[in-house]
Amino acid sequence: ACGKSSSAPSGGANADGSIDKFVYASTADVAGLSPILTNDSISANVQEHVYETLFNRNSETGEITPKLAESYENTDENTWMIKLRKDVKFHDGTPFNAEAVKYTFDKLRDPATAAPRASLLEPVDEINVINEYEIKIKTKYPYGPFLASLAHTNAAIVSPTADKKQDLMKEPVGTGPFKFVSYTPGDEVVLEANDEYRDGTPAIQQLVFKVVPEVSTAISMLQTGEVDFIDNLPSEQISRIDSLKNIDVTKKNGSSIYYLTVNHSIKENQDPELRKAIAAAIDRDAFVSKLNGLGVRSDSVLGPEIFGYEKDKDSAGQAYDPELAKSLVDKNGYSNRPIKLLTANRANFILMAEIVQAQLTEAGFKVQIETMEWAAFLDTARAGEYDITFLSWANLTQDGSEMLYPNLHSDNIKESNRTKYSNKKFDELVDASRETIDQDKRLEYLNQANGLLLEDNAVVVMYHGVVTAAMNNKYEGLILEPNGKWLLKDVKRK
Amino acid sequence: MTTLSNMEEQVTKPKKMESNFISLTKRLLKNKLAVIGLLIIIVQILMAIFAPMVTWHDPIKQNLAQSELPIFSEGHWLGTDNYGRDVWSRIVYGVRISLLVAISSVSLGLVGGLILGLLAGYYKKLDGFLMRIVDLLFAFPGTLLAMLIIAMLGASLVTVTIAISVWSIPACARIVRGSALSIKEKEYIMAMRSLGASDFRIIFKHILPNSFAPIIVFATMRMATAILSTASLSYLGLGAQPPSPEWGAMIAQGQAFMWTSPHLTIVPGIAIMLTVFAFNVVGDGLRDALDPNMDIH
Amino acid sequence: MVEQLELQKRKIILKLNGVKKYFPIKSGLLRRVQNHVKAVESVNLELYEGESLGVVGESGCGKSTLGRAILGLEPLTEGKISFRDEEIQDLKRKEKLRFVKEMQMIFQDPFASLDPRQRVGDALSEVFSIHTNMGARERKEAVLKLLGEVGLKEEHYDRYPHEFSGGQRQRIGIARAIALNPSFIICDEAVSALDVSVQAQVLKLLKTLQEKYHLSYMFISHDLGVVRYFCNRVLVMYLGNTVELAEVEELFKEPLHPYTQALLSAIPRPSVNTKVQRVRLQGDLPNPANPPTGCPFHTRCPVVKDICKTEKPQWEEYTSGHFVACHYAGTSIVSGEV
Amino acid sequence: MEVNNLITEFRTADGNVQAVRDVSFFVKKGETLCIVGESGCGKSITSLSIMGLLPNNGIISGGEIKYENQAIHALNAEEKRKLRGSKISMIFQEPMTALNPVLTIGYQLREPFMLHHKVNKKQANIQGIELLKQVGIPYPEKRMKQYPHELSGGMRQRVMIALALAGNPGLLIADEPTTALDVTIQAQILDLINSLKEKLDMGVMFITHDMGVVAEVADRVMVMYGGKKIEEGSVEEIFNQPRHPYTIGLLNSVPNVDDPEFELEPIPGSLPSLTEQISGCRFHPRCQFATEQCRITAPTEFEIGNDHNVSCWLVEEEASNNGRAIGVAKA
Amino acid sequence: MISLIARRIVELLLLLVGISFLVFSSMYIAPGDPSTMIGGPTATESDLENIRDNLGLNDPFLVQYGRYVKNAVQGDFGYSYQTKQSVSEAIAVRFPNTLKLAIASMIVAIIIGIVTGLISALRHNTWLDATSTTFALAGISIPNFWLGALLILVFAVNLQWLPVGGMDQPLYTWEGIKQLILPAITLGTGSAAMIARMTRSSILEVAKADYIRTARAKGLKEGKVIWIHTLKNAMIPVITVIGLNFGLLLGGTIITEKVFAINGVGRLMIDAIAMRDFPLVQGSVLLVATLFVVVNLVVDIVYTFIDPRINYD
Ligand SMILES: Nc1ncnc2c1ncn2[C@@H]1O[C@H](COP(=O)(O)OP(=O)(O)OP(=O)(O)O)[C@@H](O)[C@H]1O
Ligand SMILES: Nc1ncnc2c1ncn2[C@@H]1O[C@H](COP(=O)(O)OP(=O)(O)OP(=O)(O)O)[C@@H](O)[C@H]1O
Ligand SMILES: [Mg+2]
Ligand SMILES: [Mg+2]
Repeated sequence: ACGKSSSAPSGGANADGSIDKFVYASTADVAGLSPILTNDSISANVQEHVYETLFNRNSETGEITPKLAESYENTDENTWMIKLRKDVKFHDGTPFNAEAVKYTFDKLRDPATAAPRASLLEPVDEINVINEYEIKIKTKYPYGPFLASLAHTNAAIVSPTADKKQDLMKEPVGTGPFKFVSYTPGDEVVLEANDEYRDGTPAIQQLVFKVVPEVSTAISMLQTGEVDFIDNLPSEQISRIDSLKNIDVTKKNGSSIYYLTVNHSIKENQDPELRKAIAAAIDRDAFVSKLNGLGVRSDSVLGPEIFGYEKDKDSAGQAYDPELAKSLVDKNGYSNRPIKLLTANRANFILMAEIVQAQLTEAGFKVQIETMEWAAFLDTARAGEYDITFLSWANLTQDGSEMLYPNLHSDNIKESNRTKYSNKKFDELVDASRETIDQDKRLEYLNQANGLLLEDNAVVVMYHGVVTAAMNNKYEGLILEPNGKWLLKDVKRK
Repeated sequence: MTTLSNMEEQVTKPKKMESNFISLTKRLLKNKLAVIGLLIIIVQILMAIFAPMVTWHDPIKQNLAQSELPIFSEGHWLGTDNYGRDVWSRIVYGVRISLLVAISSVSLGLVGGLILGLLAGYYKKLDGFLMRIVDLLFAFPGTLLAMLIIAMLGASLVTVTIAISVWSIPACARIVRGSALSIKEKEYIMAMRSLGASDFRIIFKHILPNSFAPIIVFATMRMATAILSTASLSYLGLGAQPPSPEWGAMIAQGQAFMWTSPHLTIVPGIAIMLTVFAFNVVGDGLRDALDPNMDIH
Repeated sequence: MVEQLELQKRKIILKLNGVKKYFPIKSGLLRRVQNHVKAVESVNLELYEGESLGVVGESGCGKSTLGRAILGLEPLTEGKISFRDEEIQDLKRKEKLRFVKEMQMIFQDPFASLDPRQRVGDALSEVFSIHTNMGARERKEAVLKLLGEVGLKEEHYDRYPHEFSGGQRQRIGIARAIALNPSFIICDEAVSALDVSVQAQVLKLLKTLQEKYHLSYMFISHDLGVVRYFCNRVLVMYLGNTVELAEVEELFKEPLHPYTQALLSAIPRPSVNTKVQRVRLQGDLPNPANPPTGCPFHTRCPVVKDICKTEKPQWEEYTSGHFVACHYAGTSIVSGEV
Repeated sequence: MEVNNLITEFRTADGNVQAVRDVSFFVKKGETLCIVGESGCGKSITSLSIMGLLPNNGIISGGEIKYENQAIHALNAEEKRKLRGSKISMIFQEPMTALNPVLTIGYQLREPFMLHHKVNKKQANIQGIELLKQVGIPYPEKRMKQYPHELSGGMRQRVMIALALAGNPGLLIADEPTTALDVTIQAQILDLINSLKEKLDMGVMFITHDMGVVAEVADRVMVMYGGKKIEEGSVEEIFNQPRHPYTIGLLNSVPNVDDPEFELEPIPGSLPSLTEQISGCRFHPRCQFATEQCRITAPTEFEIGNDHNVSCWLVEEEASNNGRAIGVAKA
Repeated sequence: MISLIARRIVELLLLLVGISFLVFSSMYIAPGDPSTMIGGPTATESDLENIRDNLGLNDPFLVQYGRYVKNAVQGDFGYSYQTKQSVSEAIAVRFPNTLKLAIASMIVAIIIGIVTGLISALRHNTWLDATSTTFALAGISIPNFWLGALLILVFAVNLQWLPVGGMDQPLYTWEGIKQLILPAITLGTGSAAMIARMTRSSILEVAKADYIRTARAKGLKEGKVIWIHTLKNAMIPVITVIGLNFGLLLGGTIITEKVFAINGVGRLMIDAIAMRDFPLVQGSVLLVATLFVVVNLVVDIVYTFIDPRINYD
C-alpha cells in the first residue's frame, strides 16, 4: 500500500479542466479485473472503465445501441450478423477485430474456463468470423434478450494477446477510456486516462478505486475530500450526505428490484390465502417512505426502468389491508405456525426485514428473523431452507426476461430461482418472451407474465431501486445508468 | 512482607465466628469503585427483572411515523430509533440480553475450563496434551474463533453464547490449572491422599473449592469481556438478530445516524461501557478482597 | 525401657528393602528425561512396633520423600516395602485402603495441612466417610471423641482452620492421623514450625498417644534435640543415602559416621556451661541430581581418603543394631583417629 | 546504641495495635545482644523501628532511639537513609528472598560501597571481592558475576552479611539470620558473625527464637513476650538463673541434646494476639504463679543485680531484699 | 535458548496443523458454498458444478485437507477462490498494514500503560492513583468499534486534524504517521488499560518484597530503589500481559481495520470468511497464529534477559 508515487491529496485539478487524481470509494474489493472470470458489481465498475462491450444501453432512453459494434442484422431468428468498428485498439496496441470478439466469447462459453457468467452466452451455438470486422453468431433458439446480454459488462471484449500473455484478473487490457496502472488487492485499483481513446482523452488523469468498507467512513472521507465520489448511498445517511456543502448528489430511478417471496416449494405456502394475507399485511408505502427517496413504490415485478413494464401494473398487486390480513390469519390459524424470515445481513435487507417482521407480527403472524452473510444467504435460499425471504435483482440488462426467467421460471428451481415458484402458464409466457425477437410481442408476453405473478401474490414487491451517487461538487459530467453502472470518462472540472 | 502476614495469622487467636463470605463482603465494601460497580450491577439486575415495569413501550414495537426522535422527546426520554422504537425500552430490555448471554456463556466456559484445567492440573500425564489444546484455542484471535463458529452454526445469540464460552475456555483452563497445580502441592492435599481419598474426592471437594477465589475473579472479569464481545459480534452483524434490542446491534444500526441522531450510538455505547466497567471494577475489588496479602492493610 | 525394646524388636511392623526414589529431570528439545534427582537411594530398614525412629539430615536429603514413599504417596522407582509381612508397594488404591488405616502421616506445616475451606469437624469426619460406612451422627460422635483425645473442645467442631493457633491446628492434624487407630505414624517435621513452648506441648501429646495406643513413629526432624528427646533409634541420611542408624543413646555417644559427628557438633546447645569441641563442615550439600561418585559425603568429609572418592561404602551392621555406611566408620573427625 | 521506652504502633482494620510496648535496652560496641522470644512477640518490629524501615502502617509513637548519643528516631527520611548501611546495617531472615533476583551479586554489593565510600565502580568491585573473601565465599570474582539464584542458601546469607558490612557499620542487626539454614550451615554462619564482630568491633543485635543459638552467640540476652521486654541479663545469668516464669518455661521447653534424662515442661496455653486485651501482666493467663496483683497491674522492671532486670511481681521482694530466692526454679 | 526456540518451532508446527485442521473443518461444515460466491446469483447449477470441480471442492474432506497440507508444506498456500490471487501474495500485500497498526497500537498501549501504571503505583492511594485507575478501568470497558467511531467524528470530521481512514501513505511521511494515530489509539486503549493495571499492581507487589527492604536497609536513595530494584522485577508480569495483549490486539485489528478503512489481514479475514474463500481464511489464520506464537516466544526470550532465574534448557 505504501510507496505510491503521489502523496498529494486527491482532486487536484489543472487549468484546462483535467483532473490529476479522482478517488472513488467502494465498500468491497474487486474480485478481479477480468470480465470473463468475475460477476460482481464492484469489479464491473472498474471493468466498465477499462473494457467495452459490443452494445450499450443508453442511460436515458434505455435503448440498446452499438458501441464496439457498428451495426447488427438478424439474417434469421437465430443468426446475428454484427459489424464492428474499425477504429479501435486495445491498450496493448493490438487491434480490436472479429478474432478478438470470437476469442472472448469462446473463452466465456468454454466450460473449462468456468466463467461465472457463462450463461450469458448459453443460447449461442456457433461463432464465426466473417472478415476482420464482421462476425456471425448463431443461437440454438431464437433468443430475445441477446443484445441485452451482449451489453452486459461480463460480455466485454478482452485483448486475446494480453489474455494469453498475462493474467487479466490482475492486469486487464481492454479498449476502454482508461488504462490499467496498478492493483493493490484489498486496497485500490489505479487507472489512468487512455490518450488514444477514440472520443478523446478523459479529463481524469488518474482514477483510483479505493476500498473503504464502512460507508460512514467513506462519507466522512467524502466530506473531508479524501474521496471524490461514492455510489450506492445508504438511505439512512442520505440526509447527512444531502447536507454536505461540498457534495452533489445524483439520483435516478433504477432497474433493481427488492421483493419478498414465500418459499413456494413449501406446502403451506402454496395456500393462496396465506400469500394474500402476507401481501395485505405489508404496508409498502410506509416502508418506501423510510427509504428517504431512494426507492420507487410500485407493485409491478417489472419496474419502470425495465423492458416489459406497463404502468397499469403499478397497483395491480394486493393492496395494504391490515384488517383483511388479520381476518385471514384468524380464519386460517396462521398464527400457529412459526415463520422463518431469512435475510442477508446487508443494511437495506435488514431494514425490510425489520419493518416487515413488525407488520406481519401486527397481523398476527409469528415471524423470526434470521440474518446471514451474503454467501451463506444465497446458498441457504437456493437450498430452499426458509419460509419467507427477501430477494433482489440488479438487472443490468434492464430486460424483463432477464428478471423473470432466472428468478421465477421453473427451469431454474434448483438454481437461480430461489423463490421455487413454479407455474406452467407463467413459464410459457416467459419462454415466449425469450424466444421471439419481435420486441412488441415480447413486451406483451412480459406484461402478461407480470400480471400473473401479481394475481398469484407470488411475490410482494418492496421497492424498485433508485441509483445514487455523490460526487464532489468541483466536478461534473457523471454518467449514471439506471442499472447502477456509472461512467467517469466525461467527468471534468466545473 | 508475606512473612509478616503469616506471622499475623500465626498468632491469631480463635476469632469470633465470621464466615469467609461476610468478611469478604466487608472488605469488598471498603473499595469505593467496587461499590459503585456493585450498585450498577444491582440496578441492572433489577432493570432486567422488572423491565416491563420501568418501561412504557414495547421495545420492538415500531412506529415509523415517530422515528428518530431526539433525546428528551415527549413520551420517549431517550428518543426513538430509526423505526420509531423507544430507545429507553430497548436499552432496558438490552440489559436482559447482555446479562443472559454473559452469564450463560461464562458459566459454559467455566464448566469447560474447569474440567480441562482441573484434569490438566491434577494429572501430570494429561497436562501436556490438554494444554496443547488450550494453546491452540489461545492462538486463535477471539473474534476470529467466534466468526468461524458463527459461520458454522449461523448467527444468533445462542451461537454467540457458544462462541464466547469456547473463547473463555482457554483462559479459564489456564487459571484453574495454575491454581490446581499450586493447591495440589499443598500439604492438605498430600494429607488427603495419605488418608486414602480418591482422586475424585480430592479434585472436587478440596482442589475445586480452594480454586474458588481466582475463578470468581475470573468469572466476574469475564462477564465484562463477554458483554463486550457480544456487542462486538452483534456490531459485526453476527450476533443478535433483529429486532432484538442488543446494544452492539443498536450501535451498529445507530451508526448510520451518527450525524443526524447521535444518541442512537452514544446511548447504547454508554450502556455497554457502564456495564463492562461495573463488572471490571467489581472483579478488581474481588481480587483485592480475596488477596490474603491485603489483610494487613 | 531398653528391655522393653528388646522384646518388641521381634515384632517388625515395617520393612524397607532397597527402596529407591528418583525424580526425572526433563529437558532438551523433546523434553526427554535427561537425568534424575536421586532423592532416595536404596534404603534398607526395619521398623519395630511401638518404637520411634528419628530420621535426621540436611534439607533436601530425602527425608520427606522417604516418608511419602512408604505411604505410597510417591510411586517407588525400585524396591519393596512390606507392612506386617505384606508387600504394599504395588497395590491399587482400593486394596491399599486397608493399609492406609494402619499408616498415617502428620505434616510439617499446620497451616498448610488443613483445607482452609473445610470446617474442622468436617475435615475429621471425612476420614470416617472414606473408610467406614458410619452414619452422620456416629461420625460426629467419633469426631468429638477425637477432639477430646487431642485436647481440643467440642465447640471447636464448627470452626475453620484459620480460627486456630498453630499448636491447635497441629493437634487437629494429629487427631486426623489417629482417627482410624493406625499402628504407624510418620511425623514429617511435625513440630518444626511451632514455637518452642507449643512444640513442647505437642511432643508431650504425641508421647502420650504413643503409650496409649502402642504406636510406632517415624519421626522426621532436623532438630537433634527433639530427636534425642523423642526417639528410640535414629537414622541419619545424607544426599538420599542412609549413612547411620543406631539406638539414640549409642548414636549420640558414639557416632561412627563423620557426617553424624559433624552434625552433632554443629548443634547449638541451649546451655552456656557445656562447651563442646566444634568441627565445622566446609561447603554445601551437593546437587542430588549430580551426586558425587563413591561416598556421597566425600566432598565435605574432613577425613576423606582416596577410596572414598571411587567406591561407595556398604550399609553394614557395625556393632549389633548399629548400622553405618562408611569405609572408615568410627574415625573421629576431631582427632582423625579410629 | 540505646533504645528507651520504645513504642511502635500499627494502624490496622481493628484500630491501632501496639507491637512493641515500652521497650528499653542498649547495645555496646563489640558485644552481642540477643533478643529472644516466640513468634510475633515484636522482635523484628523492634529492629525495623531502629532501622526506620517500618511497614507503611507502622509508626514509632513513643520513646527514643539513640545511636552514639544522637537521637535517630526523629531524623528526617533523608538523614535516616544516610544512616542506614553506614552506621547501622541489617541482615534479614530469609536469604532466599532478601536479595534482588534480577541483579548480580556484584551489582548489589557494589552499591553500598559506591554510596557510602563514594568510590568508583572499579574500586567498589575490588572492595566487594575483598569482602566476599572475608565472609568466606570461595571464588569471589566468579560470584560477583552470578545471580542470587545460582548460590546456595548459606552462600546467600554470607552475601547478605557482606552487604551489611560494606558500609562499616557500628551496629549490625541480624534478624534470625540462620533460621532458614541447615544446622551445619547455621554453625558456619554463627561462627562468621562472631568472628566478624570481634574483628570489626561492632555491636550486634541478634534476633532469634532458638535458645541454642542464644547460648552460642550472646553476651547479653533480652527476652520478649507480647511486645514487652520481660527479662534482661548476661547470657550466663539468663541460662543459669532465669527469673521470669516465662524465661524458665522457655528453657524447659527446649529438649537438651546432651541430657538424655531431660523432661520437657511445656508452658500451657498459647501466645496472645496483639489485639487481645490483657490486663496486668501479659503473661499471667499462662503463668502458674500468677497472683491477683499480676492480673491487675502490669509489673515494673526490677533490677536484681548483675545488670539482671526482670519484669515480674514475683521478684519484687527479692529485688528489694536483694538475694532472697523465689521458688520458681525447676520443679 | 536455542533449545527453547527449536522446541517452540516444533510446537508451532503442531499448532499450525491443529489450527489448519480446525479452520478447514469448520469452513467445510459451514453453510455457504464458495462456488455460489464466484458464480454470482445468476449462475446455473452447471456453472457451479464447473467451478466446484475446478477448485476441487467435490473431493472428500480428507482428500481436500490432505492436498492442502501437502501443498502448504511445500510453501504453496493455494489461491484465493475469489481473486485467483495466490494466498501468500494476498497476505503479503496486507500484512505490512496490519503489522504497522499492531505495532503502533502496542507502542501507544505500552507507553500510556506503563506511564499511568507507574504514576498510580508511585502515588499509591492518592487522587492521582484513583483517577488513573478509573481511567484504566474505563479504557478496558470501551467497545473499540464505538471508540473508533467517536474518534472519527471528533478528530477527523469535526476538527479535521487527522484523516478519517486509510493507510496508504509511507510511514516516514507526516501523512503516514497521521493516518496511524486514530486507529492506534482505538486499538491500543484496551491494552493500555490492562498494562497500566498490571504495572501498578506489580510494582506494589514488588515493593513489598524482602529485597526491596534490603535495598532500603543499604541506605539507597529512593529513586534507585524504585528505578533499579523495583522496576526490573515488576516488569516481568507486565511483559506477560504485553505478550498476551498482542494476541488480543491481533483480534482487535479485525474491527479497527474495518472502521478505519485499513487494508489489512484482519479485514481480509472477515471478508474471506464471508465469501467462503477457504484458502484465504486458512492462510490468514495461520499467519495470525504464527505471529501470536512468535510474539510469545519473543516474550519468553525477553524474560531471559530480565530475569536471570529463567533458563529454558
Ligand atoms: N516432586 C519432586 N520432583 C522433583 N524433585 C523432587 C520432588 N520432590 C522432592 N524432590 C527433590 O528430592 C530431594 C529430596 O527432597 P525431600 O523433600 O525428600 O527432602 P527433605 O529431606 O525432606 O528436605 P527438607 O528438610 O527441606 O524437608 C530434593 O533435592 C528435592 O528437590
Ligand atoms: N504491618 C503490620 N501491621 C500490623 N501488625 C503487624 C505488622 N507487621 C507486624 N505486625 C505485628 O506485629 C507483631 C510483632 O511482629 P514481629 O515481626 O516483630 O514478630 P517477631 O517477634 O519478629 O516474630 P518472628 O519470630 O515470627 O519473626 C506481630 O504480632 C505482627 O502480627
Ligand atoms: Mg521435608
Ligand atoms: Mg521476625
